[in-house]
Amino acid sequence: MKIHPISALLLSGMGLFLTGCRQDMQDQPKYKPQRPSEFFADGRSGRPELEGTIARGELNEDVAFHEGKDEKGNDIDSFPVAVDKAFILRGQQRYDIYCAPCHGRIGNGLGMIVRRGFKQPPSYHIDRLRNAPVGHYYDVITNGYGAMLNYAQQVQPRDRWAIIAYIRTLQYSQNANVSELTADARKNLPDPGKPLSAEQKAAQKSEPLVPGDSDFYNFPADPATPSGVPGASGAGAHKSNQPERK
Amino acid sequence: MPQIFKASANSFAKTSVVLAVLILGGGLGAVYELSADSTYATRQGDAREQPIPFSHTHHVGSMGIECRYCHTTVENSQHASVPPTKTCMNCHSQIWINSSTLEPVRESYRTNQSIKWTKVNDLPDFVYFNHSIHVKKGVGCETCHGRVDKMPLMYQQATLEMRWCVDCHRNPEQYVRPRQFITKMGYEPEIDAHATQEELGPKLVKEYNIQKLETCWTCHR
Amino acid sequence: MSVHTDGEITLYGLMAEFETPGQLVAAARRTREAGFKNYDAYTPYPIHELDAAMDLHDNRVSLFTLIGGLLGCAGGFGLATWVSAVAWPLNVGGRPLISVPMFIPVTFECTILLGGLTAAIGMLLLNGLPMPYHPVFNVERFVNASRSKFFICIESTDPKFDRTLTANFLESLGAEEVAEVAE
Amino acid sequence: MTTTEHSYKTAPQLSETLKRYSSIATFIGLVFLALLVSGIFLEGGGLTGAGMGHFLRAYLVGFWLWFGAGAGCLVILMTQYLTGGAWGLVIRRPLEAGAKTLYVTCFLFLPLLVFREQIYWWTTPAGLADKVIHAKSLYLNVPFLWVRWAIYSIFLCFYTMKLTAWSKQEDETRSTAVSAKLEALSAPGVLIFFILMTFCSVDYLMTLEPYWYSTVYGFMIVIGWVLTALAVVIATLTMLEKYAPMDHALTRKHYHDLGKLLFAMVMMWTYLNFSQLIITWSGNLPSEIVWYIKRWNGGWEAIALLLLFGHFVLPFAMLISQPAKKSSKFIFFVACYIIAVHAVDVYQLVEPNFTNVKDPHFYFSWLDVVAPLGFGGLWLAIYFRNLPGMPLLPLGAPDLVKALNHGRDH
Amino acid sequence: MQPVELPDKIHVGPVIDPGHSLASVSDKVAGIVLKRKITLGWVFGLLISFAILQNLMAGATWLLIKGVGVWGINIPIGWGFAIINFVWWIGIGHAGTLISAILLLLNQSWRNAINRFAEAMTLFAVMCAGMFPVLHTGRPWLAYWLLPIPNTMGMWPQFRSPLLWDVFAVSTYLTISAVFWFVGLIPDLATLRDSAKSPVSRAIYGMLAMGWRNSARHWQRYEKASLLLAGLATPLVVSVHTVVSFDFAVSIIPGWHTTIFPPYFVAGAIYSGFAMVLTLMIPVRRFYGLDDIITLRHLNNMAKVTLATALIVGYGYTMEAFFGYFSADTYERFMIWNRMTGPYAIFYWCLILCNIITPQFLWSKKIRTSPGILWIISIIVNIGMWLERFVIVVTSLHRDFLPSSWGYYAPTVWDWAVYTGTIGLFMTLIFLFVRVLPMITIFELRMLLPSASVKEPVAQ
Repeated sequence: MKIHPISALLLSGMGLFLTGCRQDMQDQPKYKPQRPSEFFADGRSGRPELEGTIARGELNEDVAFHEGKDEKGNDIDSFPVAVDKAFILRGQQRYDIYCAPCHGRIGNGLGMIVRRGFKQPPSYHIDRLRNAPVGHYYDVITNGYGAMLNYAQQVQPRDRWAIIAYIRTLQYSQNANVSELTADARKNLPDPGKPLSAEQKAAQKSEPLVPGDSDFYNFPADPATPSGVPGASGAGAHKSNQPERK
Repeated sequence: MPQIFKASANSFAKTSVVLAVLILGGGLGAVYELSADSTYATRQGDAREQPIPFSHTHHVGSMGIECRYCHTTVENSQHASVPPTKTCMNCHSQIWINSSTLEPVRESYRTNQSIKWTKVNDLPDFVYFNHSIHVKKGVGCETCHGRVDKMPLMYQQATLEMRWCVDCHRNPEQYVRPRQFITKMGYEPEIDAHATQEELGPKLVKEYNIQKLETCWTCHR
Repeated sequence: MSVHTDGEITLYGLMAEFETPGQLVAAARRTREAGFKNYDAYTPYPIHELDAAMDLHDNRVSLFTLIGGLLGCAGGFGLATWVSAVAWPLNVGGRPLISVPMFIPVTFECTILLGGLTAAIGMLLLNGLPMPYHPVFNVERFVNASRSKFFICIESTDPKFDRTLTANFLESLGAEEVAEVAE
Repeated sequence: MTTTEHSYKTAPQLSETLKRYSSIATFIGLVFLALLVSGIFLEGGGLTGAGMGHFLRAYLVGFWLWFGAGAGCLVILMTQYLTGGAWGLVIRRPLEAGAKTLYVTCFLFLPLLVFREQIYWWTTPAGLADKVIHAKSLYLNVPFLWVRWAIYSIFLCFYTMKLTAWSKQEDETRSTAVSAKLEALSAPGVLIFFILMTFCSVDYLMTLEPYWYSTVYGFMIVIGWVLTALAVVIATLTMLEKYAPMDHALTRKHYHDLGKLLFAMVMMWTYLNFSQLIITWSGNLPSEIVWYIKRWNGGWEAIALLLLFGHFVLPFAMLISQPAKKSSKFIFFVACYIIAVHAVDVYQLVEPNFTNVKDPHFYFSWLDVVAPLGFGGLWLAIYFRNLPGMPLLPLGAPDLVKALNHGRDH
Repeated sequence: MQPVELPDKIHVGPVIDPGHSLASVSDKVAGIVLKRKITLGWVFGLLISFAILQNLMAGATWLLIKGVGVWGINIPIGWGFAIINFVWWIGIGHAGTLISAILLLLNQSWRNAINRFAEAMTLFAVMCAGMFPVLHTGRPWLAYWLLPIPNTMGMWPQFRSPLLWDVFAVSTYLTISAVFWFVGLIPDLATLRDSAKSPVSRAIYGMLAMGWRNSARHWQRYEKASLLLAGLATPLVVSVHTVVSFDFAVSIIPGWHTTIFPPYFVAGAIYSGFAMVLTLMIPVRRFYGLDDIITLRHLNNMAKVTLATALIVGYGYTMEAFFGYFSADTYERFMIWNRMTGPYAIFYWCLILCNIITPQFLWSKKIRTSPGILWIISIIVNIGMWLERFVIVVTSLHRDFLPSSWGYYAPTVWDWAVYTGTIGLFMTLIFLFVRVLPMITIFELRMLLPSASVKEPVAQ
């Protein structure tokens, strides 16, 4: 009996076994978010909304809330939502994420990006902007202004209002009188001539960057947004220019 | 002569038995290490090539851009989402507009064709994973993704082995942090929250109502 | 074949060949009674009478097996308990984590596995196997030890060993042939 | 030396001894049976009260243990005809003597049949009207129960009669034709025995808990019988070994073989009990698990543990050693012990059925001790009377010589 | 206590033909391996077996490429051919261990001529059996998940599952059988080493014999180890099929969940195992002229064991049917009724015919001692035992508790390919085995010879 043909046969048989080592459960033929597609011409599995489609929960009938305009198309000058401390703190958090890179933490227009060469935006603390109606801010966030592109996809309507509320707070804080502060707050003010005391340092540190959790995450559902879920409308929006992974 | 083997065969035979056991055992161990548990198999720490050499070190570390500036859906959705080209253009419409490195970004913006990023933290498809619940329960970005602010090119920090997932699911108190520090890089409980993890962990587990979800169908649904 | 010796080769011992098992048993008994310690009998099949004749009573294989079996038993049950109650406590249909009846099969199999392996390995170790080379194979007729003939070999390391006297002694036992075994 | 047939004769003093044993056993048996019957009245309530209930349950314990010993003797006898082997020839006469007790024990079930409604709930009008019992009415009906009792009894008595008669014939004629007949009768006999006795165990024991069922039950019960019977005959052998012809017929090897068989039966009993336990326990079905709930709660767990250690671990440890199996004193002790611990097994087969599954309570009556002793005395009285009726070795058995040389060649 | 000297009656014949001597039995058995020319029949047989083995190759390859969907299994019959064949093969394996271990403990001398062959059969059958659960996982390269070793999942196997007991039972069984077999082979390998002429065979057998030199001191430990291994293998072999039966019985499927399964499976395993030994031994005995070593007495005894186990299996069927009724449980009653009259009734009745009716012929001694008829009966029994597993698996599953989940099972061509392929593997291994290793334990045969008994000279 010849050995070679048989061992060759065995080896080729074994070789076939290797085809079994595949990962078909790891990589299932299904679409997960941002997965590429070979079926659609643009290579995306997530499909952009068709022109004129209104998804569930995206029928934005409340013009004041969604566009910041009144019936005549003029910028409104009152918040279409209830503003409280939690709302402002939420605005602060969102502001620090999305606006501070250019506008700076205190709204002076000297953010990190500006320092790297982006066109400097105006400070919020000029009269023109102090007097601008809130609808104007809403319009800028939603549609962009000058060098600033819109943030409609990144910031959802309710958050935009929160940011605006916070901008108002910033504007007020930069213009406030020391006499208006409470005694406690006044204690923590730095003396321009002296370095911070230990208590002042500790007080600054213990002040959280963002407010307490319940305020931060679980703010009440917005009666104006039919879905009641903040950000629900964003899913479709950001798909319009969706990046793909290989 | 009936003697078949030389006298040296005795020591040879005994050594070979011992060696066979060692080699077989060691070989199996090595195969196991390589096939399942090595960084070769898990691709842990393996910086991937990307169409554009996007640096988290630069954007997060030096610029201080918050994670959620780009990964906008992480709080509300299963998926953290890779940002659309538009998000890049928020700044790069003005900065580095002549850089050839960024030409693919501009091209994508012009042509409305997606940039084909390479997924780095790629879970198998039989795993259900939801970012939002983890973020809400106080699992920091850093806990799974590592010091992204020190990654010039993104790589996978964790093994992403099931053992790794299960370790946290069994002992969440060892890993969770207060929600306000979710995106903080280099979070240290003693400095940031003025408490050791041993004190803080159980408290947070209780406060956030974190369950030790260990059933199969938690992740395999 | 007798090794034609002129004193040059080192002697392992002297080997006597017998025709029947009866002769061998008698010879083995007399060898022991003559005070030899380092000797061995070689037979084509186990002869139980030799145990008495040669005073063989090595029970270490049983001891090894017992230890192996007990280790397997404890190991099996310990593994099942540790895995089910400590490493991966999982509620299955409300049954207790340490479900003793359900652990018995595995405990049992581990007992058998380790017991059986120690029995076989213990036997080989105690017999010094594998040992492909051994001086007794130097004797040409020794091939028959695995076929039909019976042998006794008295080793030169025995204190009572003397080349001539021992050869005479072996012949007196009724050996068909006495051969010298080269080292 | 060639042994002549003379040396097979039963020594006269042996017959005397056995007669004495028989009288002692009769005495013990009658005393305890009297005590047992008195229990009806001592416990109160007359023929329909609690005392009668306790009496019947204890009666069943005692009856079942010794009925089983006789039936076990019969099945070992038949198996021995089929397999041959030296171990069997030296115990053939004790087995036959044991099997002959069936002539009496078969009928001892009659009191239970008569007073069935106080022990077998399903035979009461309420039981028969029950939905589940009604669904089984093709099998579970009183007339058919009487018929089945008759079938079991006829089968057992017929086989005992035929086997002992032919064995005697074989002894007298030395004809191999008779030996062949014995073999031919035994072969189907074992099969029929297993099937019928399975039904018997269903009827006499399992239906105490009429909803419950387990397919391995009959097998388990029969193995228990074989164990008891084997223990009885081994204990007998150690008593007989001092007398002719056993004094020169028995060797250590016989004890070794019988000890191994006893060991095997202990293992078999454990194996079957464990199988039933693990399957029932893991299935955890309401209709099945009741049996174990009753036996693992309210104090019954002590009996379960006692059986685990007493009926398995201890006999296992005692019988694993070869010298132990060969020592007649020791094996006598082990055999007696096994009968005693098997009585506990029978007790736990019977009594827990009468406890409430929702709130099981341990129940033990002095009658449960009296009954096995009473029946045992009676059984042994018949047994020892039967034993000297024939030569203690089956002279006509074809393999006798080989059997007697067994263990001498090494 | 002198021996009684009366003539002894021998029933059917001796365990070894008179006229053999120590040298002649050694030469005869060793000669089959060393001297016998390779015959055309052997080559032909090997080639056919090897060709059938290719079914397994093809079937397994296609399975690995496509997944277990190529098999006929689907809900509700998730266990099909794979488990049927697994149980069938494992059962066949049992006879080998039974013959070598239990009969060794019982001092039954007739085992000696057949134990080696039966043990080899055990090994090969367990190899075939082990393949099925591994293939059934669909991803055999992950089969190590079954073992309790630290893994990347941080999970451990479930010790309360009978499927894990199977892993332990089958792997222990394979290991201990292999060890037992090899330990038994060592002295015979030494015989082959000493009888071989070609230096290559001498070196190979020499290495395998590990320098065994038939020393009395070695024999003493060797005998002890053999006895211990036999003592351990006996409960092992019972445990293996018990655990296999638990695979079914600890579930709550009607037709599976029944307490008689353990003893009844063990009996069934021994039954099919003895049938397979007969199926193989009868031709081998004929082609290699071993009538004088594997005598009619062996066949007679094996046939008796076959009959006895057939009756136990029959007892099991009876109990299942009776308790099906006696349970008064809707599902149990439907199951047993459906088994007898449902869509698979034909298989049930075929199984009764093969397993219960056919072996009744073995009551006749004439049939027990005619190799030809015995061989046919043994094949029928093998088929019957396969059908038994088919009936247990398929009829219990195909009628789910919910009628909307009822289904029907039919094996696909790939089921058959893998099944027949394992038969090819088994046959190939058997063909190779009879050529390269002594198929009969030579040293134990020597012990059976009259000249082997010790009669010391008077002048001691």
